[in-house]
Amino acid sequence: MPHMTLDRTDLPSLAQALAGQGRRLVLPVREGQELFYREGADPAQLDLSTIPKNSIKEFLFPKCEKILEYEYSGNDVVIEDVAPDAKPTVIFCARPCDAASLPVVEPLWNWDYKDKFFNERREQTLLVTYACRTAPDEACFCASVGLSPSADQGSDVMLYAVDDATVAVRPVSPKGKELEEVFSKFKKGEVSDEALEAFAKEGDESLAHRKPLDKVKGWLEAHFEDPLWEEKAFRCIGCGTCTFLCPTCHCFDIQDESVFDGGCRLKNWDGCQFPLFTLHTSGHNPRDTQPKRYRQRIYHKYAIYPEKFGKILCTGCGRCVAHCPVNLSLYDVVATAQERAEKGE
Amino acid sequence: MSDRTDKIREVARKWLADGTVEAVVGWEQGTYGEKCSPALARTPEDADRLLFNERCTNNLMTYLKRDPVRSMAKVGIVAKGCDIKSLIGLLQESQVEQEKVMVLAVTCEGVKKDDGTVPVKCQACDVNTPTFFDEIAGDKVASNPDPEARAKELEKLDAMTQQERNRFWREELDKCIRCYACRQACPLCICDRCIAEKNQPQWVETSPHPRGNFSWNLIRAYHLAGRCVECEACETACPVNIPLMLLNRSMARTVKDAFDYEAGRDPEVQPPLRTFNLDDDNSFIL
Amino acid sequence: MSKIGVFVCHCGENISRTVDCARVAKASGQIRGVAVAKDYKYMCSDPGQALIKNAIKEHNLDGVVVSACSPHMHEKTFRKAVAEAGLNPFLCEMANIREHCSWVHEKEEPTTRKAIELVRLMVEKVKRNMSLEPIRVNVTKRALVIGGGVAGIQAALDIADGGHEVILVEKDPSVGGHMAQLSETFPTLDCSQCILTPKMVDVGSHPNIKLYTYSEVEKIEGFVGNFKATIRKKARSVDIDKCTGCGECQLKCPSKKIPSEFDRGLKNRTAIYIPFPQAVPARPVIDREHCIYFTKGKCKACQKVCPADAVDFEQVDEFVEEEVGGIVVATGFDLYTTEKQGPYPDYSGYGEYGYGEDPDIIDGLQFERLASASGPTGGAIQRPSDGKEPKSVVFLKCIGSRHPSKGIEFCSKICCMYTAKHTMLYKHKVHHGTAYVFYMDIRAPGKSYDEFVRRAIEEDGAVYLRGRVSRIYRSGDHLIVKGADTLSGAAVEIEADMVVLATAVMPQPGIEGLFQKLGISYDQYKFASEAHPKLRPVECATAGIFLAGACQGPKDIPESVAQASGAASKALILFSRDEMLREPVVAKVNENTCVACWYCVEVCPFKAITKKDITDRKGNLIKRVAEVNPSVCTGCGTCAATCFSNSVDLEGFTDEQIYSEINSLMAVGQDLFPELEPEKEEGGPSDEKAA
Amino acid sequence: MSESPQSETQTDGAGQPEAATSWEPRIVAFICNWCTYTGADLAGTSRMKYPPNVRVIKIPCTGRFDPLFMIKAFERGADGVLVSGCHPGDCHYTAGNYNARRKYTVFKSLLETLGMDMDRVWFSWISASEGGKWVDTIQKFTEVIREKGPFVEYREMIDVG
Repeated sequence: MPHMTLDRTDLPSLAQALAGQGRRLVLPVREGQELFYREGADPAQLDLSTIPKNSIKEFLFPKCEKILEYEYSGNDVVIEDVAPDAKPTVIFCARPCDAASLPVVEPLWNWDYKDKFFNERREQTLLVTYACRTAPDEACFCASVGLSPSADQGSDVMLYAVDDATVAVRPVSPKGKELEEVFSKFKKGEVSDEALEAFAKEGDESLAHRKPLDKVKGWLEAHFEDPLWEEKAFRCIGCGTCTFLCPTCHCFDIQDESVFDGGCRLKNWDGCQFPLFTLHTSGHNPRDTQPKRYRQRIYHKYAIYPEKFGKILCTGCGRCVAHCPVNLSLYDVVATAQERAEKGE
Repeated sequence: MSDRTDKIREVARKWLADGTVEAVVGWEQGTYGEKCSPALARTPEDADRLLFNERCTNNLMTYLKRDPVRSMAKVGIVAKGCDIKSLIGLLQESQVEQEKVMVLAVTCEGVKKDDGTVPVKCQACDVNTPTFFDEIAGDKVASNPDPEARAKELEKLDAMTQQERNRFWREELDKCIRCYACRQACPLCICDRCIAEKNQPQWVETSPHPRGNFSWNLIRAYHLAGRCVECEACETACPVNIPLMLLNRSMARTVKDAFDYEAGRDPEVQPPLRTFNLDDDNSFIL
Repeated sequence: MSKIGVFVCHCGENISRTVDCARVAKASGQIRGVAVAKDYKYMCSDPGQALIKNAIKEHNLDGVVVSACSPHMHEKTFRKAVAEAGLNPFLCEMANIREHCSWVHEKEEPTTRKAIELVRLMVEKVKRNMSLEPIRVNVTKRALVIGGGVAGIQAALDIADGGHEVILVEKDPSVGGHMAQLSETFPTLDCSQCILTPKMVDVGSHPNIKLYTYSEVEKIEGFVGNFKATIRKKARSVDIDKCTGCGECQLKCPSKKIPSEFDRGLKNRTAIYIPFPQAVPARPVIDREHCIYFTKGKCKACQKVCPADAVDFEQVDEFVEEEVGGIVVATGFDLYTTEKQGPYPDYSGYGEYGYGEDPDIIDGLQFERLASASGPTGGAIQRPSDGKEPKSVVFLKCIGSRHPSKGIEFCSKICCMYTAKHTMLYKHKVHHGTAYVFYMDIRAPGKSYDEFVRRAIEEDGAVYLRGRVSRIYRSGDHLIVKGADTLSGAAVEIEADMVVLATAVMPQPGIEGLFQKLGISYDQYKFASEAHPKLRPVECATAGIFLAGACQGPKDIPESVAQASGAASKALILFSRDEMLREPVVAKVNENTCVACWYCVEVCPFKAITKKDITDRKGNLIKRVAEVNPSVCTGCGTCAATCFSNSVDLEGFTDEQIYSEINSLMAVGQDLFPELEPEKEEGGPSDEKAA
Repeated sequence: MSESPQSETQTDGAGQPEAATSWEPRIVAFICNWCTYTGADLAGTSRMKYPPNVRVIKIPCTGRFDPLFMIKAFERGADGVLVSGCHPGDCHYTAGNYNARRKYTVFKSLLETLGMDMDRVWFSWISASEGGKWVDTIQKFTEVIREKGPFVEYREMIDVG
């Protein structure tokens, strides 16, 4: 099946056109030495040179969100629900590892409780993904978790830079297909399926040095107490950068903020790397050391979540590898687990 | 560089072999790019992993306040001149007992950040050759500090009007996600229970909304007044790139101007918020 | 849910004239946690208090807000009333709607609103108030007096006469201090020795006074009511119990050329010596620095001659511990010297005047010795260089004092008076001589003081010249004093036979070491600081430590004695009860979160915070934390505000209380006055009104 | 004072005109028990007059003042914050105000760096005998805040979240 192509230089206009339909626009732009997905940025500043530092998480699961309001009335409390602030959104030129995070976390938000805040936003969000031809960063390891640099999981539309000047468009979801009309305004030509196959091939090749991580779960389940945790995590300073930059980490904290006669309840990002995350009122902390907290993160991603939802809670985006201030690489740790499993250790 | 690495390994091996220390905290080669990574050598063999090069950016003093290092009877630590300033701060505030730490100082021409640039602290460095140590690796390196380097950073801020500054910081601080990486990386954030984690009462709102972010970043900087040694660990760790050093440097300037004090210089001198002078500036008080 | 009672006082019309008290009560009744709110004409009256007491019982209240006048006016009244009704007094607070509201604002809506807000603020605070009990501190009824000059002597005698034991510590071999060196005293010109000696004898023989001379305070531990002092008894080399004070040893001592401290170098003494004939105790001491036996290993002449076998070369410093409840610091002063190598290295003085180089340039205390009947000249005024009677003497005042460029800004206070006295003593003995005085101002405010100075000028003919002296140099037999008379504008040059410098009164050199041991503060000159310059001039900020005499600042004898009696009475007040009750508004440390950075320890003005080790059962150190001694803490809260992790809190003004007060200032949507909107339901607690 | 503070308020974008017309300066004063509180009492006993815009929170000593208090007051809608205690040398606890002064110096400079409107942060020493100074200070502060209007910069932060 042939795919419509457009000029790469038309991407900003395309972004504008998509946003023009009443959507807020999110796209990657450069800030200093790094890229960030930013809401309301000038499409002309679109920068596709590498993977942004933040993930798209914040546009579906904001770092701080009001979930209810309350007011005291005499000795009673009157609670008022707050409607999700779910604006129609287009995330333009998301990376495949970011888009793929959505199907990974969806079951979580719809498990025993259907989180209307996430779900409504998901419903309202259009994901236009920019495929990586090869792994854009040394830290990438998406291929190790069953994805690839051009994976289309979670995306509505895939964009492929088939050459320096041309971008191929491939709608993925029904929502994506509905946008045919918008895209066709920018249509410049067509390419065949084969033109896109290079992406899969070159993408895989670029990550050939990365291991599959299929045996990690089994190894973890047998090595809860293992010297590896102390050894690797000694250097962890518990900054939580890994959890906050991670597209799949989704832990949150509930805070009530009160004034004299009422207040509101907020849902804020939280992370398992902080002692406070598990601190009991009694003062006891079941995860009282950093290695325990670090281990928890690995377990949650590679054993507990897969056990419960059948998916690894990681898309191999490599942010936790690249941005860890003490260079504690998650990939190194899970690859070690894989290696040991392979060796039968 | 390699002779420094050799010396570090030699000393660490000796200390570990003869039981002088339980472990040596140093740097080793990292696995991402050219990055180096903090390392803990517990055996003489481990010492061979240690190294020094211009990518050894981490301030290892932050490990002195953490387990497992904190509970060790005696520990060796590899340190650049700038890192030793943090140690002096920790000594001043009794967070570290001097007899429990062996300092393996290393002379340094300056380090490079991930993006290849030279940090301001290196441009302004006057401790290329440390003076406070048990052993030292490397030949003497002359200091040639750029006296303007620190001030230059503040020029932009100084040139702004109050409203511009307000807007500038509103935008910068709106980025804050309250991960507290700044605090965690800081060797001088010594509290076990940070004020931001105190919830009875909750002075600092933990939510990453504008007022919570404002109060957190304000209090973080305030609590470092006269204590921050400008190691830049906070700014380096910040995942959302808030220019935290602008706050810290502006604070350091105030402390220098008002109290003629510079942090990290002398373990015997009182930090400025622990003392006062009868003739401290009174001009702004009605 | 709290059950707070709010009691709104009309204060006759003082409050109700501008504040709608009924509405304040009604609005207060709607605050969450308020069980009852009433207004009444005079809340402090007996029926008013009864109303509060009844409400406490009827509604089983756990907190009370009296919305009335300033707490400085009636907090005690209402806390007492509340306590009588069985509630802890610290659960009662006052909202000040009179001084801070009704009296300062017009009768208008915002005034009543403010009153409502002030009540609400206090209600929120009281909800978080805790029952507090006064802190009881046992008192050891013994005093330590440091310094045996006239101030220390007076304080010791007063306390001892009050029936309590006194430990008097004097660093020199005898009590007496500087007053013992003086010849006559102003403004009466009575002999100093004559009035002081009986007191010295009393001190030596008082059954309640334990005298340690030639001793120093080594260490002070503890706190008000419970100090432990370690005293170093310096080795005297003479057993004072065996010694009879016969003086044979002094006569035989071969080392005779040691400048006498008592005579300020104008006379020599021996190595074994009694500092002056009237010394108490009249027992010698060996100056080991100059003793031939101690320096060369041979001699022992004194031991051989001693009929009582009292000389003991083997004696060593001895340490004794004394438990005391209060301490009087009376360490006195010394004179700023203008020698090149004076005892005050921070102040480099008056090389231009040649003190210490030219023997005929002396200081005030040396002049006292010259004029003293028991002095080196037997009271004859003779100049030190050749013993000639000086025909003209120039007195210079403000040497060091009031001279900022020399590092001293204060006035030494006593020099104007003693210089006038010196001119008189001189003229009474050298009738045809001339006394010149260079002065900046004449400060003689005191009973009969100005008259005294006038007498010196008018009757005894002292020549007073207003101005400073620029140089003094020797010219043959004379000293040439060059200065200026600023009143006539003329340069003055005087040929003098002797010059007397009224040098500044300074604290004892190195006395800050003792002050640090005591944990008391001192100023830039190292004078001890009083707790309050006006209202607590006798007490130190550190509870249980009192000041007497010139250690606090320049003072003359009557002032020193008066203050000594003041300090003694403070000590006696302290000793009047078996235990002290202190306000429970004190700091407390959260040991779980304290990280032992010691900021609190350092900022505490009262040294109330110490370092505590927490150990496990086997005694292994787990962590170190700050610990507040509630007996010493005065509740300023500086520690609490300084602690980074807020691990220190202050009872009565806790973080939670202050937070709640601030929090009460804002309501959802800024709507602070829901009770003023008629459409809202009036649910919740009752809003009763008293008749 | 400007002729029409309220219209100025509106142009500042304080939100609904309705809020603007009913707006009154809200000043929070943290004052020490011994000097300034007593000074304010004296203003009362002397029947001096000043605007009812100040809410006093009593602390034992300025040494107890933690900058967190000020921030919380702004978070709770204060348009201006005053901290006042005993003059240097007069502290009931001898040194609380000296320690406080260092904190002010540092904190004030930080607020300036962060672009805070420093006309809204006042420090003063007011002794127990200075009832007049208390009145003057509150009058002037209220006037300044009235001219400036509501603390929009901070309220924007409060309103979010």
